[in-house]
Amino acid sequence: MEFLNGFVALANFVLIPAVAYGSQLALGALGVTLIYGILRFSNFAHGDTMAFGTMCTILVTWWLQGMGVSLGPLPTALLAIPFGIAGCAALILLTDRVVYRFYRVQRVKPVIMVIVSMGVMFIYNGITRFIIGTEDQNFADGERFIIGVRDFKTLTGLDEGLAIRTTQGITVVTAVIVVAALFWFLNRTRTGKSMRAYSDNEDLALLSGINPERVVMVTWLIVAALATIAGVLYGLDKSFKPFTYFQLLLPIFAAAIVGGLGSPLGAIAGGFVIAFSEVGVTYAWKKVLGYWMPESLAPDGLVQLMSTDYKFAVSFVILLIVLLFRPTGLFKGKSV
Amino acid sequence: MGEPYLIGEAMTGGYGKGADILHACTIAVERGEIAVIVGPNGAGKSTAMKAVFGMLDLRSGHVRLDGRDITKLSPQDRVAQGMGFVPQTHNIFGSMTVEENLEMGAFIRRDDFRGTLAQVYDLFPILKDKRHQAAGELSGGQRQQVAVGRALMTQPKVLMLDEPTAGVSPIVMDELFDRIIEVARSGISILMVEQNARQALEIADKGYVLVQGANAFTGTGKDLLENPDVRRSFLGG
Amino acid sequence: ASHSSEAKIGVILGFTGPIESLTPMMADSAELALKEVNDSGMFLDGVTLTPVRADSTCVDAAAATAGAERLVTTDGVVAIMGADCSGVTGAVLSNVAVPNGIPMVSPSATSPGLSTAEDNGLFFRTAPSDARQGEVLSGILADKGITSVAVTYTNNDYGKGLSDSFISNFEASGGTVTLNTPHEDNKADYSAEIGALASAGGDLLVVLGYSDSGGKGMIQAALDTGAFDTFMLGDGMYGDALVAELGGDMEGSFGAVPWSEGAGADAFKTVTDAAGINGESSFTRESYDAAALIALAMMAGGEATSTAVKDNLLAVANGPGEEILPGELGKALQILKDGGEIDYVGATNVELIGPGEAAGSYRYYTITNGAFETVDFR
Amino acid sequence: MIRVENLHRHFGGFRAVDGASLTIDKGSITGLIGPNGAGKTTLFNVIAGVLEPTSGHVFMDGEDITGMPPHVLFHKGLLRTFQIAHEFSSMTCRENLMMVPGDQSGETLWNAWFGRGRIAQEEAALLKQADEVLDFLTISHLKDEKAGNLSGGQKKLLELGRTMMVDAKIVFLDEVGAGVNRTLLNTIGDAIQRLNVERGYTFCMIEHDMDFIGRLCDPVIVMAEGHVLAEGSIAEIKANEAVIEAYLGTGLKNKEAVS
Amino acid sequence: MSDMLRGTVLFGIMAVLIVGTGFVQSWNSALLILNMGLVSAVMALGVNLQWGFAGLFNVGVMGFVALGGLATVLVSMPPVGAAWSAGAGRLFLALALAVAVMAAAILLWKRLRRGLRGWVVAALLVAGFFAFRAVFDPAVALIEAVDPAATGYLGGLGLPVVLAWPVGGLLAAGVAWLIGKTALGLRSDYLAIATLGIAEIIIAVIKNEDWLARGVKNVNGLPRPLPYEIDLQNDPGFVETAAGLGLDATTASTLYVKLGYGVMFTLVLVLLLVLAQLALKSPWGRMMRAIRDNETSARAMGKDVTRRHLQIFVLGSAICGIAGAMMTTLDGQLTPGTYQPLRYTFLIWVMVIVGGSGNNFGAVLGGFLIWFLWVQVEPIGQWLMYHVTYGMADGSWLKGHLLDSVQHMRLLTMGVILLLVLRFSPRGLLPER
Ligand SMILES: Nc1ncnc2c1ncn2[C@@H]1O[C@H](COP(=O)(O)OP(=O)(O)OP(=O)(O)O)[C@@H](O)[C@H]1O
Ligand SMILES: Nc1ncnc2c1ncn2[C@@H]1O[C@H](COP(=O)(O)OP(=O)(O)OP(=O)(O)O)[C@@H](O)[C@H]1O
Ligand SMILES: [Mg+2]
Ligand SMILES: [Mg+2]
Repeated sequence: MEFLNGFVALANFVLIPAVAYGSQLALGALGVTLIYGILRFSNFAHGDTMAFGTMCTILVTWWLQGMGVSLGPLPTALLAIPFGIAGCAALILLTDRVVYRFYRVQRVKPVIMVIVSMGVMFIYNGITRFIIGTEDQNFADGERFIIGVRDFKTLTGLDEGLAIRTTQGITVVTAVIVVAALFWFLNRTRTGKSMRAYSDNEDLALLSGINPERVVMVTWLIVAALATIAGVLYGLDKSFKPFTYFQLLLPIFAAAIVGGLGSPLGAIAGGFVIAFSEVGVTYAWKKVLGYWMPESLAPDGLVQLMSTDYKFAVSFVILLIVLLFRPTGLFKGKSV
Repeated sequence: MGEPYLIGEAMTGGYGKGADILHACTIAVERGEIAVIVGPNGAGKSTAMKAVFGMLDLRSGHVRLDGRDITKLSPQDRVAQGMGFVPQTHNIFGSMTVEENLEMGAFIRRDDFRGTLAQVYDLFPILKDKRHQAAGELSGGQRQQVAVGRALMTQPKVLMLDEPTAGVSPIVMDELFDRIIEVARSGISILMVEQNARQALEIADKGYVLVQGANAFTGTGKDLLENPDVRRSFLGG
Repeated sequence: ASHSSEAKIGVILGFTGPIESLTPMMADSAELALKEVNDSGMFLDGVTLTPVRADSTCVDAAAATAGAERLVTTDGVVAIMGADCSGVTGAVLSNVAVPNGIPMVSPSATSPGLSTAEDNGLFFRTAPSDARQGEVLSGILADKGITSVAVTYTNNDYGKGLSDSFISNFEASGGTVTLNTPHEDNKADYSAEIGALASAGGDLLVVLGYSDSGGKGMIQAALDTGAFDTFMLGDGMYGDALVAELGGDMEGSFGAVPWSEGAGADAFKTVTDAAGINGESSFTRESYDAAALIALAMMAGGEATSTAVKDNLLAVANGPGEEILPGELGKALQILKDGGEIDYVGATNVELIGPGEAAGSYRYYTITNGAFETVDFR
Repeated sequence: MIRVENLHRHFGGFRAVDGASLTIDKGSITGLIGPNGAGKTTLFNVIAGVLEPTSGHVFMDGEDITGMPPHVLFHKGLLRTFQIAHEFSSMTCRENLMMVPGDQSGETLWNAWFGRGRIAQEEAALLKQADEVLDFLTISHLKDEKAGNLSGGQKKLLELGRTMMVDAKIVFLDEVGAGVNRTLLNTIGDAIQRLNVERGYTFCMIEHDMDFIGRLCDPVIVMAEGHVLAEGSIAEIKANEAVIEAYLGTGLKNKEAVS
Repeated sequence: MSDMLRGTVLFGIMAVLIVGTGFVQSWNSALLILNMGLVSAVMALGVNLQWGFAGLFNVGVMGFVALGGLATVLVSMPPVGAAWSAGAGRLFLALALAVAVMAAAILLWKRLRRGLRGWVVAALLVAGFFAFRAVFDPAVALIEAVDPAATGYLGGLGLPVVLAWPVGGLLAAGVAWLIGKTALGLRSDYLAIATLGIAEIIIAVIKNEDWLARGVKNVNGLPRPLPYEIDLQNDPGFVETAAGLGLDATTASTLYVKLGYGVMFTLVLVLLLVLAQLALKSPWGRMMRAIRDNETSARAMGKDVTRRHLQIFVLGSAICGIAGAMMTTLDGQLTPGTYQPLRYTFLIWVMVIVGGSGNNFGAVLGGFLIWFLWVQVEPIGQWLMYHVTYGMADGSWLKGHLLDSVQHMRLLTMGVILLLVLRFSPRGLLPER
């Protein structure tokens, strides 16, 4: 019983949040990693792309809610996601046509593309704020928990509770499905392979009859879908605020890179590395050890390796250590 | 005899805004024949090939395939028209496996290409052993084999090869030339650049010597081989 | 110089950047006060006050300085309502305001360091003093008999200062803080902080942050995991949105917010509602008061100049005199015009002490049935 | 000069170099041939310090140089060229050559700031030398062209040119001939011979052009599947059945059919 | 020659922009932009050294800039006597202990055989960490307890603030050396994220170690190398001179101080620019470009790539440190919360790339131009929005909404201009040849 209590506490405060957060990061990192893998640049606008896609979804969600549509226990926003994706895709494709294509034809260095994407980031930044404003938006409805703390306690009779949110569940499931699908798509399908070929050697892809514009378009479409899904799931779980999405960029990049740029599996692994190191390393073991150790040995202090002030620092230290041993990430990513 | 199957006629052009590299250069190949281009380094051989394939903006001149003017067509459209090309450098997908490289060669084909794949593996047995290895990890000669294999997968009507034998061992080179002859016999036109010029000219129906972007000598393979000037200046005596 | 028919007031807030979600309402509130002054038609023989906005970015001191410099030297503002975050406020103060003799009234910079900054008598703030609030919060806990709490604060000078002050008061009165941990605003995830706080335990969690940012994130995470179900909220956490979103889960939580006893805050709500402005967000009340004070000081000085603001601000803010609430600026102007004295109370019960800091009273509220319910004033 | 002892280099489970042992005599021009994928380039890379060996040792003049980094080996007089040209693509041909010599005094920051006079002198000498090399390689008209814009063969020439910028003890050439015009290749062959005789360079070259190998190299070492298959004079090698089967082949089967 | 011409023209345009600001807005604004432009140019020079010369993707600029800022506090603030006597001894003991543990760990790592060493070193580090905390934590508590609202830290050395510039450079260089030793083996984006992370770590330390520089409580009122405007305004001599020039005392004093900074910054920039330019146009610069183009080949040509990378990483970071110290001096305060990657890392990168990487003058131009825009996009954006909404009916919902969000035109305009500039010169305004 004591052991179970300890474990439930650990699960509730470390394992479940970290897995959910890891999946959220992974979904974002998938978009980043895909752009890097196919179009060969680090897209700084990704955070704001996520924000834009989410915003479109939110607007449609409000409309649906206004119409009285609901998904029962699931959030209505799930219904609106396709519209969000469509809106996001429209914006991205327009951007590609007006902005990126020019540089692609010029064959500029990746770093120029990075700076260009920062320009795009500023613009998306403005557009989103023009339309929906800067405030925090909460658009989650439906059942918030798959199982809540109190229910869990009554159900199991344990002292410690455990909560799993609906959105956490959806996020984890989605992340797994999306990664598998993307992996399958890139490695098994004709289009996927042609995308990899394009990223590897553009000229030769041309000589094989691959239409680069099509490859680019498909890539952006997938990115739009990924960004919107990632953004919406994150927003459902926490809340939607444009500035936070912009700030998400950093851990997302960290996840994509530590996993190995260009690798979908890496994005997942990277997301978990970052999430677990943020949530896990600074965890204060007092409560758990209190259950696991005999009364006499139960700790007085917090048994915390490092205070949470340093949680970002710690996660970056872990990232560094990983990179020192695997210089191109866990899954042998690309490097330009 | 009418017009050649593929002809780049009086092509003039260069890279970007730079000076012209090609000066009214003409290259042609008949259906089912082998044409070989030789010349010193930097003569513009590769440039001429790229020009024929539409990877270069021509300032003047035309490219015609089977009587149709394709000067304005983009490279991937030319692929669709049945042209295949192996560039001199960067001719493989380094991060993809050997097999995926070959599949990419068959990208525009909608039919079942397993037969062709088997033929390619037959021709280059080493590739079959390494088919799940990333092409970038191969040795220089193996890469070259992948590159040629990829082009063969297209089953083109014209096959353009830029120095296909650079870096391959003698035994493979012989195999390759043999295969090229076979391919040509099946009605496919072959246009290739070679520095192993003597071997290449021996199997060539027609030979071009390019110097500084212009045609210097043209003739049958035999003619060129027997021409002492050509031998001395371009074929290493 | 009151012959010119227009006087410009700079409104320098972080319209982009980390607190961009708060600033629009703050600016609206400040401008509402100016509008009220203008509409009263009683201000200095028809001088109009025109707000000019500039972006402090909250985090980029150099850009904020440049913006302020432009307001002062190009637009010719005579006083500044702002800035918001302490870092940029300090930079604007020492690099623009002091050299040019322009008074600044900040609605939200609470850094104790600013008290000692070389300000030449030009710096005022309507933001409450951390020291006082710490006392109030700890007093509430003492009354409730709570002796063990966990604390989290937003990792900036406001949060840090407030938590320092709260903890020293609380511990002095015999309480224990199980863990005091900062959180960064606008971050993706707060599970780590909540994990540590939950382990440390405590009767409730004291949240000294912002209601639409990290503070809310912390509460949300704490509720979701069942780590805490009661919270004590600092003034930055007061806002309708918080209750609206977290609703029933917040039942029984409580906090303190600077508030004027009596009609002040209600008057502010009436005024903002009438103008269609969201006045329930953080620091809107302070912003309104800051702008109102600038106008009233000018009136008291008889001219729309920097000197007038600098010399008269304390006099209009503090007694003796007729008490002035939001919406009564016209009345105040009239009194001043007639040579009378006023004591501006405003939305936050402004009382400027020492070097121009607020020491108002606080409203101790609990959240009952999804609404803020006043318990008493302290 | 160079002695390789039971050298292994594995990639995962694959044994690219599998127990190769060989010696390169001082003053020789040693040819290294073998089928594609025999491990020749890998062997070069291990000797030149680009790759770490899995096991085994490399000695140079009796000194164990296994695993030494390339730049150290360079200063010991060991030079190499790359099979796939590794030019400095955004630098001009001239700069490509001028950067080669080690110990340039201008390569320290201090001198770059305060020793401009000395640098100017050295640079003038380097410039002259570089121009001579470019002339010899028949690409002097491209002195100021970016190396990235050269033709395939020209890049190989530049690659070779770099070895001519310094006094080396031993030079490893990885298929310098591939893609180079045969007439020019003959001239290069002459130069290699001259360097060998006049300046005492030792050469070890990988090449698939048997005429070229035959003209220059003695001895010739044949590698296959990661180890040494045969070694001897060119005549011996050409007569070796195993070599013919694995490497040389017997000529074109279809040739008659064409002509 | 046309490169020269292009450069002259572009710098001319830049000068016109700044002087124009003087005429249209105010000379104070113009000088302020110029001063921050100078600081930005120095930062851009540092990044260009690393990226343009050597191809090192350092995205940790913010960290080095912050270290420069930290140096300003450590050098120029007066020491806090009470804090020193309270816990300084113990604190330094703790730091010495930390260094000793690290040294021992490194030594062990080098001495021990492969199999075991990981565990031994890890054990040593963990034990060392706890020992360190045992000594360190009480010392910190003691120091931070000394008047936390006003001090609560050790203070600085009370030396002239200008000394902080070279010291900031040295501090940044020292940290860069440590980082370089470990992380420079990484390539491209992997190095980028590593440096980004390290910068975040540096900021986390400055934010949370209050004993060092008060953490998020900020240090205000840093000493200045120049007189205070107020003092000038109260100096009859100065007022008289100003009047002689036809200026009122306030304007004269503010301009005087800004010009003073301008002169000092210009000296630093010119010195660094000359050094950078000499270095670029020398065999050293050629070697660096070669390394940037192709490391494998540069190694085979006898260049010690690792050492060169370390050298240039340290140098570039030192320059960022100097710039950081200059900037903090100009601000007159250290506010750790303001260090954000967007502003202190990526904006600097934008400067380098837009200016033209690999070209020192390009980097400097980029520094000026991007800073100018960063400040001026706000009025430009407002102006644009004013014109966009001009035709709309007064009081219409859209117009109101747009005018409400006018502040967001700032970044949007920045984005648009950035894209326009890059559109017309995709390789930067002054490309590397
Ligand atoms: N990085 C690598 N990873 C895996 N296998 C590799 C790698 N590099 C080389 N190999 C394999 O090692 C073998 C030897 O390659 P190497 O380049 O040494 O051949 P080579 O003798 O130089 O051939 P060539 O004449 O074609 O240049 C090849 O089969 C190649 O596929
Ligand atoms: N991308 C490019 N940009 C500018 N000039 C180029 C480019 N590629 C090649 N050149 C120049 O064009 C000329 C012809 O090059 P090309 O590659 O056609 O030669 P080639 O005949 O194929 O030589 P090789 O036998 O060495 O391959 C050379 O002088 C070369 O410098
Ligand atoms: Mg060629
Ligand atoms: Mg090889």
